[in-house]
Amino acid sequence: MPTLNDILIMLPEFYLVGSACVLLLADAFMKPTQRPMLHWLSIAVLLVAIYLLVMGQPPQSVTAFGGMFVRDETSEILKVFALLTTVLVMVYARPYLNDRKLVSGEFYTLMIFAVIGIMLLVSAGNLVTVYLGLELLSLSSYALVALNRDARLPSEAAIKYFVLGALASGMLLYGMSMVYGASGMGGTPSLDLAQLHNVMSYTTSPNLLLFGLIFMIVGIGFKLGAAPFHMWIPDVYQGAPTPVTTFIASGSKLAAFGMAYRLLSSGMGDLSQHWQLMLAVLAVLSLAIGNLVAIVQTNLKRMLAYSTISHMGYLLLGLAAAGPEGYAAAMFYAICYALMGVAAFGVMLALSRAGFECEEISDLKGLNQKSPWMAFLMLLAMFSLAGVPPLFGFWAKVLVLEAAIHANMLWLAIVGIVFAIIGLYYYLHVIKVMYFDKPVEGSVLQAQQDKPLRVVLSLNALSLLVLGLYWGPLLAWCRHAFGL
Amino acid sequence: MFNHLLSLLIWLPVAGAIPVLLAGSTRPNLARWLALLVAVLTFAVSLFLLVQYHPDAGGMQLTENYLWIASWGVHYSLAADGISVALILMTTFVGILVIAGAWEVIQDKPHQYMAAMLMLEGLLIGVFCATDALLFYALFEAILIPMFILIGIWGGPRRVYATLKFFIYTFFGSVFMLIALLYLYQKAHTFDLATLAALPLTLQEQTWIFFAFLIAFAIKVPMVPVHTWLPDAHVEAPTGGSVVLAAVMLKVGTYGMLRFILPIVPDAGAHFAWLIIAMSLIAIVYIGYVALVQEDMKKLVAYSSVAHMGFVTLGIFIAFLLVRESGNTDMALLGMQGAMVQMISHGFVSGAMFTCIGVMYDRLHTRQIKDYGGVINVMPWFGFFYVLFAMANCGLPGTSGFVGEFMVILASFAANPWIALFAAFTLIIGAAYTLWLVKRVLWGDITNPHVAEMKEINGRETFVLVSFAAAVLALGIWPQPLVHLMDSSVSQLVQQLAIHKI
Amino acid sequence: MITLSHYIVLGAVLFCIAVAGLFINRKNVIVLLMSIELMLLAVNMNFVAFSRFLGDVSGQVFVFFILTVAAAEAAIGLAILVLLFRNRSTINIADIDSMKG
Amino acid sequence: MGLSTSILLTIALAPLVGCVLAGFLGKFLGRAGSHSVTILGVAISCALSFYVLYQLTLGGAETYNQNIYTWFQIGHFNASVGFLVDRLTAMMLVVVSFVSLLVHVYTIGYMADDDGYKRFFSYISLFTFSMFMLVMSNNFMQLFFGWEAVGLVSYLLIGFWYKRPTAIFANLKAFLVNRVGDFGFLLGIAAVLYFLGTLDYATAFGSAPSLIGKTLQITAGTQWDAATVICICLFIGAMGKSAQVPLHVWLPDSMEGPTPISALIHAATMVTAGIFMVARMSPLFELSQSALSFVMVIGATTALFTGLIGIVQNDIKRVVAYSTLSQLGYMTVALGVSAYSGAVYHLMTHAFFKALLFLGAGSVIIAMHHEQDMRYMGGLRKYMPITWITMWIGSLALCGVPFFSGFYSKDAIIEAVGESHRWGSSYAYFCVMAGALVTGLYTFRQMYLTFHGKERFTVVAHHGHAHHDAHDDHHDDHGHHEPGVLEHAPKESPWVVTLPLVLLAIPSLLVGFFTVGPMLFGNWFGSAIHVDEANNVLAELGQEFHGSLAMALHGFTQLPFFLVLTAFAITTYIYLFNPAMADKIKSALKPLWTVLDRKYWVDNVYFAVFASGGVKLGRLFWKAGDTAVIDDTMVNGSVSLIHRIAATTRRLQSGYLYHYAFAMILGLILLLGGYWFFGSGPIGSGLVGQ
Repeated sequence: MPTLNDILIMLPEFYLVGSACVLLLADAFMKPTQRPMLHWLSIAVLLVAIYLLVMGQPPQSVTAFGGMFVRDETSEILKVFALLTTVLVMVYARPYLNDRKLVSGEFYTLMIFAVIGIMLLVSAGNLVTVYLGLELLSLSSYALVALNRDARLPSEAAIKYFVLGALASGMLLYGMSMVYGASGMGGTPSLDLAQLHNVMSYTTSPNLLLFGLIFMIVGIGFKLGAAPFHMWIPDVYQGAPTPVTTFIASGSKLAAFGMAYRLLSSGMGDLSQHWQLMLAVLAVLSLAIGNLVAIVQTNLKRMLAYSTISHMGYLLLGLAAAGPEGYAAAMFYAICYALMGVAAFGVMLALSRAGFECEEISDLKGLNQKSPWMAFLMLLAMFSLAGVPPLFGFWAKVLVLEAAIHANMLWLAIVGIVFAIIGLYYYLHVIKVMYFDKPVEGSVLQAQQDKPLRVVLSLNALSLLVLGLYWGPLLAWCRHAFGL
Repeated sequence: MFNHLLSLLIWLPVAGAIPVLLAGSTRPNLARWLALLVAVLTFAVSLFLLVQYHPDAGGMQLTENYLWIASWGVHYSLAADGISVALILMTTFVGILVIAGAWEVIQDKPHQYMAAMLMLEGLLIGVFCATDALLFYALFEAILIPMFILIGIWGGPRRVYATLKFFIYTFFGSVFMLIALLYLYQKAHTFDLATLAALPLTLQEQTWIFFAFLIAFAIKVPMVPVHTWLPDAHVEAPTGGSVVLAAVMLKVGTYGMLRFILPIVPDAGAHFAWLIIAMSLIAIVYIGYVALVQEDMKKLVAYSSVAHMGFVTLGIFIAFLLVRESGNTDMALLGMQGAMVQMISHGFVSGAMFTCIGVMYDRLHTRQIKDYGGVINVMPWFGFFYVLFAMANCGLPGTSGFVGEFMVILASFAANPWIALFAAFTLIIGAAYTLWLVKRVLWGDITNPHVAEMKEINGRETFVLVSFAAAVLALGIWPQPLVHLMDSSVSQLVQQLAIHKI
Repeated sequence: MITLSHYIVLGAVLFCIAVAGLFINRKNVIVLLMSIELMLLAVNMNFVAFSRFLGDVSGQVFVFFILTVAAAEAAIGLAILVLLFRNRSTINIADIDSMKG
Repeated sequence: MGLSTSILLTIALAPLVGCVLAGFLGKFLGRAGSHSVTILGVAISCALSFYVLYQLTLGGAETYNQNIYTWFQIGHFNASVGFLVDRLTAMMLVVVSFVSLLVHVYTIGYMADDDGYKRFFSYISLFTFSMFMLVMSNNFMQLFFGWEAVGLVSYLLIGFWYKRPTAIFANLKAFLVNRVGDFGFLLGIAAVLYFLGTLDYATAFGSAPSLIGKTLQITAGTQWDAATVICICLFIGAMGKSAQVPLHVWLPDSMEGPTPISALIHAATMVTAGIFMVARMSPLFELSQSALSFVMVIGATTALFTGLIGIVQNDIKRVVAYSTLSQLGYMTVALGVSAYSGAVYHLMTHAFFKALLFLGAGSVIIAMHHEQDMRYMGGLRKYMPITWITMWIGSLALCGVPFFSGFYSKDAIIEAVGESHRWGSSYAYFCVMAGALVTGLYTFRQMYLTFHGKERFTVVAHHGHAHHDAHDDHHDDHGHHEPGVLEHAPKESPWVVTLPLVLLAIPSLLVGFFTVGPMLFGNWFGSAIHVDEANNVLAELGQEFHGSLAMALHGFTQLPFFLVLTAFAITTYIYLFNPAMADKIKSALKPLWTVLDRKYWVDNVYFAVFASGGVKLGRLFWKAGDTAVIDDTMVNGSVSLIHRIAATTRRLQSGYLYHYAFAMILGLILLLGGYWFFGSGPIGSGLVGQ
């Protein structure tokens, strides 16, 4: 029987579910004129959730519902940043939704449900929880992508996302079933990650287990968007409404890392020398495809999509290291990437308006003349993504590279660094367009006047600089989460 | 203030850039004056280095050390020895001159220009006094950002190509250095340069690390064959950009060699000294010929910069040869000192040359040599400076250009007469390309009617040129103060060369 | 006598059919949804078989969750399908390629 | 009593001060102001130089050798700026400052209507300063400083009329050819430092004997004698400065500079720096017979063959220029036979009469309105008697007619070469002997063409733009009025021009007679010049020396004098009595004449090989090396390669759902297969590395 303690451990999640339902009802009974309130309401809800998380943080790792749900520092950090980025997304989304008359309850509730999915996923202690969290996140995301019902691209993006996502989760499940079976051969079958940890030591059919592992890696790879399971990323990023893209690029990447960590480290930790190489292969492919194809993109969202792929490659560098340092570095990278991505898309949101999506790179021509501040923020985001010191992104890269070298995978680090050089090119290209090109005649380029957006966006982008100058505490936090 | 002199020097211009930026395009003159004020202040502060640094004591002084990233043992640690002090002083000095030089030349967003310049200055100073490898690396890379902006916004027609080439080329080199540093971190668990210097490494490790460092610094210097970014960058860069690029940024490469290759991988360094010496000699002879046929003044001077930096690398690695093979410490000292003096001298000379070209460009808006001719007829005073700097550029005794080359050639003869033979070839080829340029630009009768309308240099330009001239002559007539400033540091470097790590 | 392996093989076959349906079929999105269902059923088959033969109930519990989620998934899938049809009046997969490269 | 540092500093710096004042404050000083400050400066130096000379000869002052300040101090190696003043230096000081002073005065007249008046004075003062630094130096480093500094001023002065294409070509050429010499010189200095461990004269010469037996590893197996390497390298420097074959090509072109410069720099002082340097280095050169032979052969070649070119020149200044080359050859030969004091002695006498000849030529040129071609002169003696007489004195001195100063120095050199038994001395003896004849030929030819015979110019009435020609047309060679036509008759130059002529004529006439005894045979230079007993030919000559009178009388019976007489006879016949003869001979000896007129094609070869060749090479390097290989292939090539790869890779993203699904399946298969083959196998574990 669930005890009160279980409830308390999962309080933030329960609270969010509750408030999500409340928002849904509120939306139903609201006059259209009051709708804008939803915005601030949902932001408030998320902030309270963060508060609950931080306040209720247990001194050490605890589990609820018989190990279905694990609440440790790792999940804590991931949740906090997931919520934080979601808040940013909502703030940036407001003018966008207003301009396009998309303000509706669904957006906010779906976002919150997706966040709940993330939170479940990152603190899953059991294959079932993993699956449920994943689906909750995915289904909400599918719906969010199709939010703008009347546009062509979103529906195409949605269907592609949906089908491929379903395929991926199917494979994940198939893998889970094999792992479950393998765990039963010569021992007590279990879905509990903690118990699966040592299956390898006793199972009579290790191949079954390893097949299961591989299928699960496919699922993880899809969620991360690592090549060759990346095909959905460019189309979905481009097709989805920019706020949703922003969310997918930030929050769900944290979730993906959480999922990978749970399944691979907590679950399949014993098999690390097997999956290390697989992840390394995925990393190399992602670095290559992401960086190369990004060069030839003209659509900013699509370019950023490919850059995401390459960044997941770097994240995999850390995971492939398969050690506490590696996980810490990877988590640091995930957080860093979330912040950078939100900032980059945020600038796009700030510049776009009804009839002008500001999606093409060429749309940014002469931004430095039009609004130097926005250009500067974008510059920070771009240099950070490119990994140029002293910005945040550089240190994240250094950490994963160090992790790879630490795990005696120097070759992987060198591959990573080489593709960093290629990657540099397209980020610089964006800056070139903003700073060195003259604005086109009659360009409607100008920043949204929405105060919250401007302030929060500035803080977000500047945080890349500040964290770049002083990233010690965050790193310490990440390392502490993995007992370093 | 004196306990944090170096921090002050780094952050004063960087922080100063912010008000300049805020002064905004609406009040360009305010921005200009602010920038000048900051630059002058920085220079004034840097003068205190001379008071605070004790040449005879030697070693790293004015140390600042704070734990920066605890979990990684990265330190914010600064210190300066004679070489750093000299380079920092040069940086701050040039800093004033580029700000003054850009005064009304830059009309488009002057505040951004000045801010970028100040940022650049601060970061460069940081590079010259960072004693933590990771801090050094961060600054080393960070200087690319303002320079990228400077060339990209205020540059010439092909600025985009040039600036992208410059950025990616340099970045390409330095990432391998990063890998090397991380590898060292695996062994030493710190980035502190002093500790890394004491770290024992096998020759194989040293070789890999050596080449990782080399590609980073060789591109920055730049050495043949990875020099081609420099002419493009120079041609397209605005005058101020070229001046800083040539005068200060190139030195970052050679300075890096001193701080990384010499102490950390001395054996590999000695092992491959022949390679660097060969590259340097190629730079001196081959690039000399290439410079001879340039049609663009800036390109010509850019190539001559490559040739002159060849003397710096030559001097450094000649010292390797002398110490390791003949144990001739005196000559090694001479070579190393020559390299150092050459660094400083080239800073002033090339800076001055680019300023001169800028002065002409502002009047005629072309850098093609063929468009000029007989400039002396209309700008006699300018002509005086131009000839002076040209002479310094071809190493005339009495100018700073002579001192370094003289020392390096003398030292290299002791290592091997053939090296000296090729190095001394610069006397001929250097004079050839420089004076042929002077002949075509300055002398002769006026052929292009626009030249006839060129105005004599104004007060501001005179100030800039006079300052450069003063520096060039002072160093040429009495180098001893500079030599003494760096002497103890240089001898320590030379002693380090003798230490085997295997 | 039907052993565990028979069920596993059946599951594998079903799974392969489903996967094949996903990328061989170039006509109709509906078929895709069906294949997805089939895939989940294959998974369920595995779980049930394992839990039956290994004498552990949790597998079957998982199956219930999967079925439920599958229903939700199908719902969303159909919704998107409707949307797609409304926006471009076709559900032919070969036509859905306006985003590429 | 000794020499005080302050005096020497004043000698050196007074002209520099004049230079700076005239150069930077010229606007305020005005023309008169500028020339007075500079003249004052040089006058002070001149007076003090005489004082120094007096002190060292009669005042019994010790040789002065002190460092003024430390240039730099590295390890045990100290480079300083300092003065070494012994009799050799003192003699040079006097020669330099005296000629320089006279040239300053002369310039007032010669440049009277030139726009660059103040600049010119500033330059020549700067030159005087540099020359002082060169001769007073007590170490190689400072010597090199002065060496290059005089080169700079020479560069500036040859290109003084910077509008003339020929002038700015000549000055570039001069500088570069000198740089070739300096290239060797610098290597020599480096070798000195390497072998002797110091650049200070006294110390270096002190330890010079230690060079014996030392060798320099050139390639594995080949060892070169250290002393020879050092001396030849140093001498290459001298070849550049003193225009010895094959580095002589710059000197004739340097005549593009104003005549006073030709007199001061390219005849009297700078070009003799090389001679001075070798004499100064005598302790080193004495160590290498082979180096001295090299010196002698080079000198002898220069002496004869450049003299021959002089015969066919028509430009009055060029004749003198070639005679200068030839005379420098004589000095070099003297060095080659270890007759250093002979060389230096000839340097001094030559300085006087050659300066005289140049200034005289200049005076003629003024009179002819900057017409320099002798074919349009003739019969000038009645217009300008002073110039005529003084130039005859100079010419006779040049030819070495007994009693004239030139005789004593030149005859001594010829005798010394005769005495020498060094390898190649017979060739040298022939050259210098033949040279005597050649000297006579071109000298008398020049005098006749200029001052005698009938006038080959016409004076037409003063027309339109005539007057302004008078001052602009220094710049382009007497531009647009046809040659040989003057606006008004030539007349004697003003006193500022003639006075120096007279003042130079006196020493040209007398200095030899009074100084030959002590300076040549009396070991007057003392320790300044070191000669091994074995090589000391002058000492042997000294045996037969019974006073300058006897020597002169004896000179009338010697071969050189008869050669000069022959030359006199020939030229007198041709140019005075049978002018048509000249052309007949010319056509008769057409091939020979062409060879000489083309200067043995040396210039053409150099230009083709070094100038255009260098440019071609550079273009090749640039286009093929930098542009083609490095930039286009490696840099941009790799970029475009990446672009192409990217362009193809993007096609994988076909947009079709089933392709995407298929890609995922492929990925799955990849992982399965990869695991199956080497997931945990050797390769895998190798890549993962436990």
